[in-house]
Amino acid sequence: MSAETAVAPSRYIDALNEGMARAIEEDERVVLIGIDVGAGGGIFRVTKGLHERFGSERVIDAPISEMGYVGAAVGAAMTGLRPIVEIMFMDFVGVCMDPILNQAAKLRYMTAGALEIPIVFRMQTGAGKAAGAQHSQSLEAWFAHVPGLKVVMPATVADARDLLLASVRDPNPVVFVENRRLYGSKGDIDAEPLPLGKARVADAGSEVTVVTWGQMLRRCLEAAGEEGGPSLEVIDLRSLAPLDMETILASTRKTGRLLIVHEAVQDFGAGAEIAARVGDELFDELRTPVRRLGSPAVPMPFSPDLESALLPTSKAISAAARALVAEG
Amino acid sequence: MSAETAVAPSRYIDALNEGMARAIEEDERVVLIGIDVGAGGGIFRVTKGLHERFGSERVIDAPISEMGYVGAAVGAAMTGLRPIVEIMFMDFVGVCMDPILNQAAKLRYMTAGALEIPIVFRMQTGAGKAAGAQHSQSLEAWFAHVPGLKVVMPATVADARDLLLASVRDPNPVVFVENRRLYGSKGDIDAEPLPLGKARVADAGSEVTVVTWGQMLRRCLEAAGEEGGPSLEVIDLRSLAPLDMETILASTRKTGRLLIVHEAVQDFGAGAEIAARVGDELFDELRTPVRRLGSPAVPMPFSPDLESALLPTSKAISAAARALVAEG
Amino acid sequence: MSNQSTPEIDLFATMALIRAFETRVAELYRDGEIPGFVHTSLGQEAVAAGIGGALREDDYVATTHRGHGHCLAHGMEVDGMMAELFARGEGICHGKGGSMHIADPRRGVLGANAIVGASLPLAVGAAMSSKHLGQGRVAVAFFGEGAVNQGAFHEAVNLAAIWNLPALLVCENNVYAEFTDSRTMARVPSVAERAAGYGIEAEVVDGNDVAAVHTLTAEAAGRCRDGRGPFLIEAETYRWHGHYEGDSQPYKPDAEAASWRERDPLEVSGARILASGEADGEALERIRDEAAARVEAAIERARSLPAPDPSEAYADIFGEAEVAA
Amino acid sequence: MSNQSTPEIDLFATMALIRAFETRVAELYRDGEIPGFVHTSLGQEAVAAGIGGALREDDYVATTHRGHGHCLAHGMEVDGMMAELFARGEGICHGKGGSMHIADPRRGVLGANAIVGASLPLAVGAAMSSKHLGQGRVAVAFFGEGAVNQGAFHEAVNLAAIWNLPALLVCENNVYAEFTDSRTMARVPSVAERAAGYGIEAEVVDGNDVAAVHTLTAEAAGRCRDGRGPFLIEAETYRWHGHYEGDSQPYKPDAEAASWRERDPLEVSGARILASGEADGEALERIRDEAAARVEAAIERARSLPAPDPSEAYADIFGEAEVAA
Ligand SMILES: Cc1ncc(C[n+]2csc(CCOP(=O)(O)OP(=O)(O)O)c2C)c(N)n1
Ligand SMILES: Cc1ncc(C[n+]2csc(CCOP(=O)(O)OP(=O)(O)O)c2C)c(N)n1
Ligand SMILES: [Mg+2]
Ligand SMILES: [Mg+2]
Repeated sequence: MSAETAVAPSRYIDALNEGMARAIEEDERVVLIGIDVGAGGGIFRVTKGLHERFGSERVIDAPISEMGYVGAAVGAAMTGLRPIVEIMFMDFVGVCMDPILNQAAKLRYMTAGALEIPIVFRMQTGAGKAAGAQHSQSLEAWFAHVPGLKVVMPATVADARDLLLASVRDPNPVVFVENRRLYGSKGDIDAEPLPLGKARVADAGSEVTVVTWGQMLRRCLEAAGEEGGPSLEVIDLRSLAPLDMETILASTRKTGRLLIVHEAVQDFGAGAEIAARVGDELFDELRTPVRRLGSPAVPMPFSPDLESALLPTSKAISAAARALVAEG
Repeated sequence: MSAETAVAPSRYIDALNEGMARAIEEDERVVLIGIDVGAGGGIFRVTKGLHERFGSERVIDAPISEMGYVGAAVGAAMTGLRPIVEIMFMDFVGVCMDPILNQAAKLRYMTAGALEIPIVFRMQTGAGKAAGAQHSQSLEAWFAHVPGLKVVMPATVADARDLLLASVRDPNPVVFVENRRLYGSKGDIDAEPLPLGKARVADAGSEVTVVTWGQMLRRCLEAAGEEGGPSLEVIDLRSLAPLDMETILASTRKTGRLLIVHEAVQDFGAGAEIAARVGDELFDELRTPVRRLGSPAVPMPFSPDLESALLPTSKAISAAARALVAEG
Repeated sequence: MSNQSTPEIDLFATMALIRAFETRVAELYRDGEIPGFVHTSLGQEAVAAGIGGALREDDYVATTHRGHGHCLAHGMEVDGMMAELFARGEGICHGKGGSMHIADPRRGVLGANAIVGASLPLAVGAAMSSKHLGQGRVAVAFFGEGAVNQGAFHEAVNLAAIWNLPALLVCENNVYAEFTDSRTMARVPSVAERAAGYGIEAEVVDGNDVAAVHTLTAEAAGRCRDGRGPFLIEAETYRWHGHYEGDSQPYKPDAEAASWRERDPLEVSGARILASGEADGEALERIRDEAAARVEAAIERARSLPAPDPSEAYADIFGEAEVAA
Repeated sequence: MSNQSTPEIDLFATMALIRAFETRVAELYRDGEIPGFVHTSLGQEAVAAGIGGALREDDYVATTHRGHGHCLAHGMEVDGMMAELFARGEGICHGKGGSMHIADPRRGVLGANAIVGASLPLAVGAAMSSKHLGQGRVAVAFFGEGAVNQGAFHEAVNLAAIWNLPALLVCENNVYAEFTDSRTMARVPSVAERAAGYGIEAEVVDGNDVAAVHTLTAEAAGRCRDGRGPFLIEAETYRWHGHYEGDSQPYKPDAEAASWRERDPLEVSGARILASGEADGEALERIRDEAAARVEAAIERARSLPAPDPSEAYADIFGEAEVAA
């Protein structure tokens, strides 16, 4: 696919932008809807230039009415369009959960497949910028718990573009979680895109399998690169639904140890599902207990000092990995 | 506390009603707010008679404006009242999540304790009545994932009254999950109430620990009573937050086997957190993998036949228990 | 359906069908043959028939928990609907939707919905599609007067207004929302008056007069098709039965209920037909008998059908992704 | 603050304090001394000062992401606020709230809020408490014109109306919502006109004339206290700075921005004070200097304070349950 690009985007944010541009270009049914995604180019400039390029029929500015425009986007998806709808911060699903939870996720099923709902819910998260408790939450576990939704979390520049395109082309509702802390991150894109639903071994290793996603991938890779630390096999999960247990199990069988790292609150977070499944399926093969490393059960505080102390650091990740190796 | 009652209520629904009546009686700051909770006595008759008894200042009928009246209840809790606010079906949190997720759960913290938010969010769930995909969801895992919320699920007549009272007396936001399938269930109430946060051993046993809550408690107890089946120690969890790991660990240490049963979708459900913790803390003591039994990842269908085939049955529970015993 | 047909006779026939369908559904529910929750629109048939009769076949309809009439009036098949209410595998939704979620997207019926207010944003979205794809289809959102207090109403109406969408917003004001008299839940109980705040046109119509509803709808739908934006219709009517089947309705004053029953929409229309000589009493009786027979046949068929195959439980959760380009 | 004080001079002083506070906060944010997101209300000071000056000390205020002015005008301490913006342990919220969540419940300030529209239901709830407990306190909800398109606005206003609550609903119409001209997001841009749909009284006021805002508020708050229910004030004003500090505002026409700057609320009030002879130019200068000095002192203090103790991260999540009765 990268062949198509003259100059591959170098930053995550540009890759998202190009992914949307391509989606809008390749399919006239694709529209982009959100608050200030149009003329304003997006509050984080993710949609910069798309309005000028495609016009207000395709790139649509909405009022501050998430319940209304997200619901309308679902209705549009039911009737022939393929909307990309932006929820500016993941925290704002508090005002527009119904169209995702009770409509998009269920209407195909309730109509025995007569309704198809190809829609992408773009939402942005990423703590670590002192945005406070109402602008810093990672709630991907909520969506993964809802049958009928796919949940995608790109962590690399390539995935920012390719998973977005795959999500738009998918005939199902996809919750697409961007991490604002990665917007400026750089990376290559000239690999063949992995399909949506497959995890990626980001760094091969032999002693501890580390499953992660979103902004924690970087920190896990840092930990993996640490001098004299244990050999970590870092897996970028890429999506929670579908959940690629195959890749997780294969690696954990090899290493005998599994550490799951995510930004979201650890308690009742997505890591628990992975830990529960691996603990069951590899009961006799695990050398050590499956460990999780997430944020403690605390609303994210404004203070940058307090905040950074709550997010898993590469230090904490390698410490956890070392502890596992020491245990057995 | 039961001493106070002349005639103890015999049904779950009556116990809820008495709990609310007592709460309103004992504290003039307590108000009950919801759709048709007043003159109408509640769509399921749970609040029957309260309006006549306490008047429309204390028992308040709201329009179909959950975002508005749930948010207002949070504002009232911040300023001296102790509201019990009803969300008719748990599924409807889709239209009023913000006041729970971003306001009630976080404002004490964000104000460094200057705000106290004593509020009870009563919501009702319970699949098995052909209510369809938008009226059958168990989403307790969502709330347990949010720091700052307590999550309570009474499964017995005694708890329907006593946990409701404890929740109203609690200075924190409490998500109180009633199970409609239990409304007609009978039981005694003359035990000393267990405090909120403690799990209860509902049936002692020696071979498999079974942790459950809500309507699944009955089915687990049926399984425990099964002729010739393994000896099950059934634990009624009562609350997910706080999570009484002590009781779970003590029992699992004894039996060496743990089965978690809940009505909610198994994937990314609350059982995963318990499995992950026990798998870690009792790694060397478990005789068999921790197993979970929940609903499959399917929106709840209308057809009673399809629906009942999706909910864990006592048969499936004892089969799972027997399988564990057979495994080791 | 009747041998000689006129516009009003057709509307009468639609009402007769809805009346027959829901009268029996209420009984079947009482007798335990139909599971789940059932909400009937008995007494409100003129709204469904008047709107449905003025729509194009390919127009969209998004409705509520009280949607049987709207579905029938937009051409949904009696057999498939009844089988669905019976939770049969051959039901229009394979037994997975039921009364509260009955739908037939192939006919533009996007479905009943169990979330109050949800029909509005969905219909607004359908109107976006119609406009974007230049289809000239109108999207109708049915909702009750109680739903007007939902934020979804507020946001969706505003979107339809600023985007100038072909959305026909139909409020069935049947006075009550569950057990509550909706006049106590707003200082301005007139929904049409509230529409002014959004800058859209609205009109109140006698919801028990099918001809009046039909005439207004034809004009309003035309406006939508001409690109003149959304229109709100407030149809004043009354539900005869309880909020759900089984509700004994202690909250309704007898006199009020009685006076509304006197304005039975079928009688109102029937009287006009007789007066105009379009048909005689016998012909009207025949129409009602034919409707009853059609419903009876659907019931017999539904009774004879099997429950869904167990595999249905796991079907239609996700669609197959095309191979990535 | 100033040696001789009159009502308008006091209002001028409040505006001067807000102006000084936010002018420096904007600079400190630009220079990286203040973290997170910061939204200033520079140019809108007359709304905050006019409302705050007409309230009782124990009245409630629920505000938005743009709430510094409302907090200062309701008596919050400059030191505690500045320390909070600096994320210090001695900040009014121990560094856990910040600009978007700054609050002082002891003073009735229920807090800034980062969810658009959230201030409305919360204030309505505070009004419920006041009425229920017979306190005669008024609850003020500040919100922008963009928030009017949120369902929360619709639902909360209706609740205040039907429950006849002492809620003062204050819309600061500063024309823009982020990068969007709000006039493009509603067919009826007048928020006051939209209030009619809820059956509550509303009035538009020149939001750059502190005396006008104060007079209207005194009357409206009085009505609330007298049990005459909610009142909506739409204050027409303009934000000078970007949506957030750092926004270069390409979306604003220069002429528009310039014309509003010419109606600087401090100049409008200052001119009146000079004309009335209540004070001379020197006195007004002194007031502004005193405000600047007070802010400078708060900044110096904030700079000198330590970050929160790490244990703060885990404090105040739950309150201790009393021993069950
Ligand atoms: C969001 C939400 N809140 C509450 C309910 C419960 N409920 C179902 S129907 C209904 C009353 C609706 O009244 P109205 O809109 O007037 O429609 P009607 O039933 O009169 O046709 C309520 C409150 C719901 N289904 N969804
Ligand atoms: C529910 C929600 N949606 C979107 C946002 C992002 N946002 C923050 S401020 C703002 C604009 C608000 O405009 P207005 O209400 O006019 O207030 P102003 O900023 O002009 O004071 C938006 C869209 C948010 N914080 N919350
Ligand atoms: Mg109604
Ligand atoms: Mg504004």
